[in-house]
Amino acid sequence: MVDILIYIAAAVTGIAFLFALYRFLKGPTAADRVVAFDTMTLVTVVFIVIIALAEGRGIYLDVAVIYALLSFLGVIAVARYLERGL
Amino acid sequence: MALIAMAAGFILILIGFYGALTNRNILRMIVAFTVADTGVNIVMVTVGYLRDRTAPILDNAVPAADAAARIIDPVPQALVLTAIVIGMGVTALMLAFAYRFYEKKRTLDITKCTELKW
Amino acid sequence: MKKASAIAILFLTLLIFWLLLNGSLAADIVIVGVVTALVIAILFRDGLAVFSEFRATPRAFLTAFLYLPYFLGELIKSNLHIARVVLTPSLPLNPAIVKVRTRLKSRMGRLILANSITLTPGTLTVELDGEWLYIHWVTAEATDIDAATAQIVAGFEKYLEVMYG
Amino acid sequence: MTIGGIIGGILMLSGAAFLFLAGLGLVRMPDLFNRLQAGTKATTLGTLLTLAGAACLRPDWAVKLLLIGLFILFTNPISSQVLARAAHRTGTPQAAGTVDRLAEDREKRP
Amino acid sequence: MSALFIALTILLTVAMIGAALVAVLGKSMPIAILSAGLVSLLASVLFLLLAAPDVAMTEAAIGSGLTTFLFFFILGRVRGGEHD
Amino acid sequence: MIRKFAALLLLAGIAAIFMGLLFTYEPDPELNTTARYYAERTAADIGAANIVTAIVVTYRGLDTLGEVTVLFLSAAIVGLVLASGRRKKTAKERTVTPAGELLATGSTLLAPLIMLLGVYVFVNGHLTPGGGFQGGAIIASGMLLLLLTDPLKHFSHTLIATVESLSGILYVAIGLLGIFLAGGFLDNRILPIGTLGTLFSAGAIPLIYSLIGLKVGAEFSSILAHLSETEEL
Repeated sequence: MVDILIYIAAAVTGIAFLFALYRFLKGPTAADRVVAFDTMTLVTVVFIVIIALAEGRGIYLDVAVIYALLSFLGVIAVARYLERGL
Repeated sequence: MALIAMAAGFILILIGFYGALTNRNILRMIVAFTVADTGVNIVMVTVGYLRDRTAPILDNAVPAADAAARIIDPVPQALVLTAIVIGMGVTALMLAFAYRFYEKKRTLDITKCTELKW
Repeated sequence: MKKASAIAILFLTLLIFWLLLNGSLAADIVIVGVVTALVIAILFRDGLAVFSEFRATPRAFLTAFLYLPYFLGELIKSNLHIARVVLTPSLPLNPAIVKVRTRLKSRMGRLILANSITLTPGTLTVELDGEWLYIHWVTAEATDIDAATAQIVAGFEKYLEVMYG
Repeated sequence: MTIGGIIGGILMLSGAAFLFLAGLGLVRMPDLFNRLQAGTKATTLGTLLTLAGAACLRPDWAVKLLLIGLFILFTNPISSQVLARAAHRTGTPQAAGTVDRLAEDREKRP
Repeated sequence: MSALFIALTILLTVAMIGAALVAVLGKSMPIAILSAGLVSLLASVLFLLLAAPDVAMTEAAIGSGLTTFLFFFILGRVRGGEHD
Repeated sequence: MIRKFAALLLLAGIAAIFMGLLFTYEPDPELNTTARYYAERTAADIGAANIVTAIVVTYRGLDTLGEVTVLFLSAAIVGLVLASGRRKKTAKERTVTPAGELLATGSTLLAPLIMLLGVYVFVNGHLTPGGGFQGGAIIASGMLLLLLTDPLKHFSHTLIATVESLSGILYVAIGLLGIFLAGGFLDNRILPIGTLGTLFSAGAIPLIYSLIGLKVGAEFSSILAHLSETEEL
């Protein structure tokens, strides 16, 4: 029962991921793609949590912490490059 | 699953090669190189994967006694760990040289580098 | 004296973060945590922690306690609002970048105010310039300074003023 | 089948629904700033709800999930603010009819 | 749970190939670099699916994080030369 | 045009080889001998919960020493290549857009936390995923956050070099201690192995991995600092 809920959640999240991927591939400006990148990394954190639940291994969550950190740094790096602050 | 991942790795290697061979901008070539690098790492990790097994870390979910029956091959993982770190060092070196190249020639076009041609 | 208290606050925050990260109170973890937190706190003695510039009065703690549910409520309310906008086929937008004023003086207070505004969908801090905030608003209802301030900032500021000043 | 399992599943499902809405907003919104609103903010709530759901399913992971949530709560608004600022400075086109006080002020005082 | 993992692998593979194509063929340089970073980031989820959390962490922190930042530093220095 | 054609031809050849590899690939049903040895012996011999860490630090410790050396060399060469140009103007004279107040406040708030996260990752290298290389990279990312906020910031090169060489020397010294007190170079049993799953276990592995983490973090930071101090062309 709970498994089925997780399946549905994963499927819906996957659709969100595809939307973000569409915006990343199409995005007219660079900043649009960066927004899509940010969204994709956050969705990926959700994926990691789902993988950890499915495998039943809490140690995978450490990777999610690193992920949250790196998406932040990546977006800031691009933004600072775009506004010529690097 | 392992086969799909392996195919993804091979396709990434091919895309990276294509980019490195057809682009003339040196930064572009380095980017393509990192893509191929990622592909190689994926293929290597896939070789160590075994069906229905889990990560080689012992905890409550995987007690030490039945580790040999439950975990996947840890050796390729250790290898890839090294490969990623070295790959980053190589990329940093290439970027430093690209910067020097631009400083000398004021361009990033690799075909403008004529000293080594014969 | 001021520096010592800054280091102490940073040290305590880092220690709490460390214990949360490890999720255990075993002796060895606490020892390593104390050493690491102390070294990092001394290295970053100019660094901020969530509670630097916090007014340590009982009323401030009570307000901080009340702020969290208020913020979560706003978060969910405005998320539903944006969800309705996105799901409407005609996409009823009225975007504007409005200018609002804040009375907060401390850096931490402004950071939390701007973060709260950004986290509630529909409003997004674009630029912070002294006491002026420029906010992108998806469904703008007012574009002059006072009305926009009352709409966006006042709710959060009421709490943050007690906490950070 | 426990109470915690049901609550956790429902929370995860609603989180996924918000992520879906975020993706939809990302595709449908007309200009960058509106996409930023839909894309990153709704994602934050979706992620937080999913983390809460996972914490209900596995209470022993709750501390680490709380930490991930706190991290996202602090970092995400900063990154989207920096991105919005950079996009505004580089003159990203905005949807028709946007009132822009920041550009007006910047013209007055370069 | 195996079906879930296979579906995730296919999703990640499609996204990775798309991002790699943008990295190699796209017009703008910063987007190419960002796409290469995205390939690494998605590859690290793939590593997690392949039961290699250590490698996943390394790829996320080094392959995707630091390498991308180094590219942006250099790109910030050679502004103007990036179009040829 | 001919160039592109040749490239495509080459790629077609490589693709054919890859197809052959892919379709004849048969995953092993069981672990091979080496992996079985590691899986069965690690808990008793090394005491580390993370078998990858046990391989990287102890079983193949010498490889890791070489890896760290390669990284050190690459950092040194990057410094050499970038510094060999004549200095037309110092980095101070570059014009950059200053960061907004929010990013400045946020980075002073987050940088210590990122450092602590890096330390967590390498101290717990023998229990959880992660270790010296990842932790070092995260520490360098913390430095990077400070650099992104203020690109004209100067890190103390002496401090970075001191941390780097000190941890390198200590790493080799612990490795040599292994020869005298235990079975060989980089043997972790110079300290008691302890119980599996606690922080102070696995002998010297937490110590060695912390030193590697500090060294790698210093090397990455020095690469970043060198790159950021180049002038705009």
